[in-house]
Amino acid sequence: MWGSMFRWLDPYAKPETLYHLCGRLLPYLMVLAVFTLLLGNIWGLAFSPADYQQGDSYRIIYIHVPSAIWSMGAYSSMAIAAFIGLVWQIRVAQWAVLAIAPIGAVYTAIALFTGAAWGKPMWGTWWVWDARLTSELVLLFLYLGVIALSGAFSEAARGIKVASLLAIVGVVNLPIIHFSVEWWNTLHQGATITKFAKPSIDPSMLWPLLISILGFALLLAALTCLRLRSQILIFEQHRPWVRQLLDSKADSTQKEQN
Amino acid sequence: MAFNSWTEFWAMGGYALFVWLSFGTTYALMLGLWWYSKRQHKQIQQQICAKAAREQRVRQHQESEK
Amino acid sequence: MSIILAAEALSCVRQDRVLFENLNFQLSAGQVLYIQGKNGAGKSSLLRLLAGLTLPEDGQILFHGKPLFAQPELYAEQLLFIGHQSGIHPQLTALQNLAFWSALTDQQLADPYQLLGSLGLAGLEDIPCFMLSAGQQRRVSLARLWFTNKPVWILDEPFTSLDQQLIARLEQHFLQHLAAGGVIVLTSHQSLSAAYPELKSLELEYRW
Amino acid sequence: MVMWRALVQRELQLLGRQKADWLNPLVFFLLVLSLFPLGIGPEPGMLKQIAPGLVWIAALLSVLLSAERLFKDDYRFGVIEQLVAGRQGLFSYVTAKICCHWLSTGVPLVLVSPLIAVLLGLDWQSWQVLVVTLLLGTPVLSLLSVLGAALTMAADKGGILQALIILPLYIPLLIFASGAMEAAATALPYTGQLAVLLAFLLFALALVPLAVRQALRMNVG
Repeated sequence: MWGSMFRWLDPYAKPETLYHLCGRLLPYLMVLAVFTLLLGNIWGLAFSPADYQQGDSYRIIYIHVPSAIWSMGAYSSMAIAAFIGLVWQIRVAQWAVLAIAPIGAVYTAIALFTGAAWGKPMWGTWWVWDARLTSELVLLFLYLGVIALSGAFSEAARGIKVASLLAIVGVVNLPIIHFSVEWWNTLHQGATITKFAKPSIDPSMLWPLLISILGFALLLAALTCLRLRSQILIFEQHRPWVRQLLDSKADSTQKEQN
Repeated sequence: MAFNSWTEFWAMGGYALFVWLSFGTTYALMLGLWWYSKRQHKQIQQQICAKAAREQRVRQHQESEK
Repeated sequence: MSIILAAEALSCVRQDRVLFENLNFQLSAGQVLYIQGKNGAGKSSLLRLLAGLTLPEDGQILFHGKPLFAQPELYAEQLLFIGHQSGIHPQLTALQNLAFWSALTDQQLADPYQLLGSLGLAGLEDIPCFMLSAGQQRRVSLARLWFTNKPVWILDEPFTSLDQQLIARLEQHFLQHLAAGGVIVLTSHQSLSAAYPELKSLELEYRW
Repeated sequence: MVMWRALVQRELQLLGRQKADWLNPLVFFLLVLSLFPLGIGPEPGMLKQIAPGLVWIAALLSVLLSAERLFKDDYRFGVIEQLVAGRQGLFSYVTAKICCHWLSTGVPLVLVSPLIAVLLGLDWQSWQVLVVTLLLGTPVLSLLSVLGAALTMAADKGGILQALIILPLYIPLLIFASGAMEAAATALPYTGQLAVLLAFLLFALALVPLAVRQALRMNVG
């Protein structure tokens, strides 16, 4: 049943088709991502009202929350790709793991950095050992582990499989880590930090936030397309279609120069 | 517009350092990742072309030996 | 005669290099597949594919007419693979290595001293293998060929660092195995000297 | 079962021959523990307070270090290749490896724990809790370390990479093990933490051997 349900996806598992699909999607995704990001961020920076408690510092939320959400979103999609890649031996899914990992790592770094820059004026310190912050830090380590492991093998195809397995192990562990850190945190300092009481956020603040979240998602998709194309080229370079593609590309640039 | 003037906007109610530091770093990191991925893509293409040329040379050499 | 092992349009890629493409062969009971080729031509990679250690880039391997990936356990039970590395731990003695191997494959070894002695290892049975010479280590690793009932043998360079006398003995043993309906896939730099009833040769070319 | 016994026997023979593999981590553990008082001062009150975290970080590092060479020889000499090709022996091999790794690194830590108690000035009650957390926690340490060793088996650069990928996974263990000891030191109930540790152990016991088997296959394939 599972086989037939996803049969329509089969052509996209063919590297050549996927390469061209990503190439076609890339410009649209990129333009959309830049547009939504700028819209959300400029709206949030300049047009939303200031928070009555936090003043204008709260505007960091328009990058902090989206990057934090999608740092985890990227990890889940990476782990799903890893699972598909390993269980059904679909190679493009394995390559997607390597395409997503650096993007996720950068998103996590952004979330951590903006969190610190927000924490300094609000809590008076760059870093607190808060449960969420600690979990996010561990997430960054997991990303770095996946990236490091995938690069540690002389045979790239092997490294990518092992890194996929680590990504799956990580996703099993993330909830446990989060739960442990939360327990540890309440033991040590109590849940003193309150951010936003969620329902009370005003629509004039909420809309730009939602748009920014969408913008980060689109950027994630665009960057994944770009990086997946590189991965496909690396692992398919012995195939005739790659050679033909690059030959025709070289020809066209030559013609332009003439 | 939530601000009365540009100077007020840049000042961010006294939180300029933190807000602009965050936004600046974020955009720098994103642009960096984009640039890095683009460059990587180009490098891979060049490497594959170089490899194809290498194979071509080997083949030519083998032809001339025959 | 039934075909035991077959390859259909097999291709293999290592490190972005196509080692071989569209490789076909069929191996029936009593036949030897003798794979030749330069270093780096993909002999070992082909053997690892046939041993089920790696997956082919394209094509498939058939065991008794069914693809390998559909019946890995069944195939593994019928297979004896000796790879490029000897598979013996140098810190353990010859006896301990043999005991490990017989436990792993559920094959009883009646008299290990007699077997090791017949391979010219008398008196060396209970010293750690790192103290043995390369040829002696090779013999320990090949000893398992004398107490196995697996029909499919895949051997990577079995004659390396063996003397003429032992090679002759090994080839004699190969003949017995083939007569009993087994198949052998092997690579070797040396040429085979015994009179094999059915010898299939496969030459892999070094490709760019 | 016969096969498993033979595999365990083989591991024990190897451990007997390569004593440095399990003696060095033990010495390392004691050495790290004795460095801390030298670094931060010998006040008994302070040592007692940081003892839980200290013991567990030292245990982490020593178990991690001992796991690094776990599969290297078997990989280099083609034993793992044999096991992967033979299929049915691989899982028994993995469980035998894990058991023997725990026997050679976890159990010695428990055995030297009275010495730790003396060095760090722990009382009777704290020592008891330390032993229980070590008994529950070191198997998890072994499981995760073996997983790290299996993942990086064929990697060009082993040791530090293994630490990088596995240390984040140790965090829950570190938190609850040292949490239990802290609670005991302040006369609070600590059975909850021990129950969580037991849960970690059972969970890891169920999943890690499968992941290790998969990792070994990938490293050979």
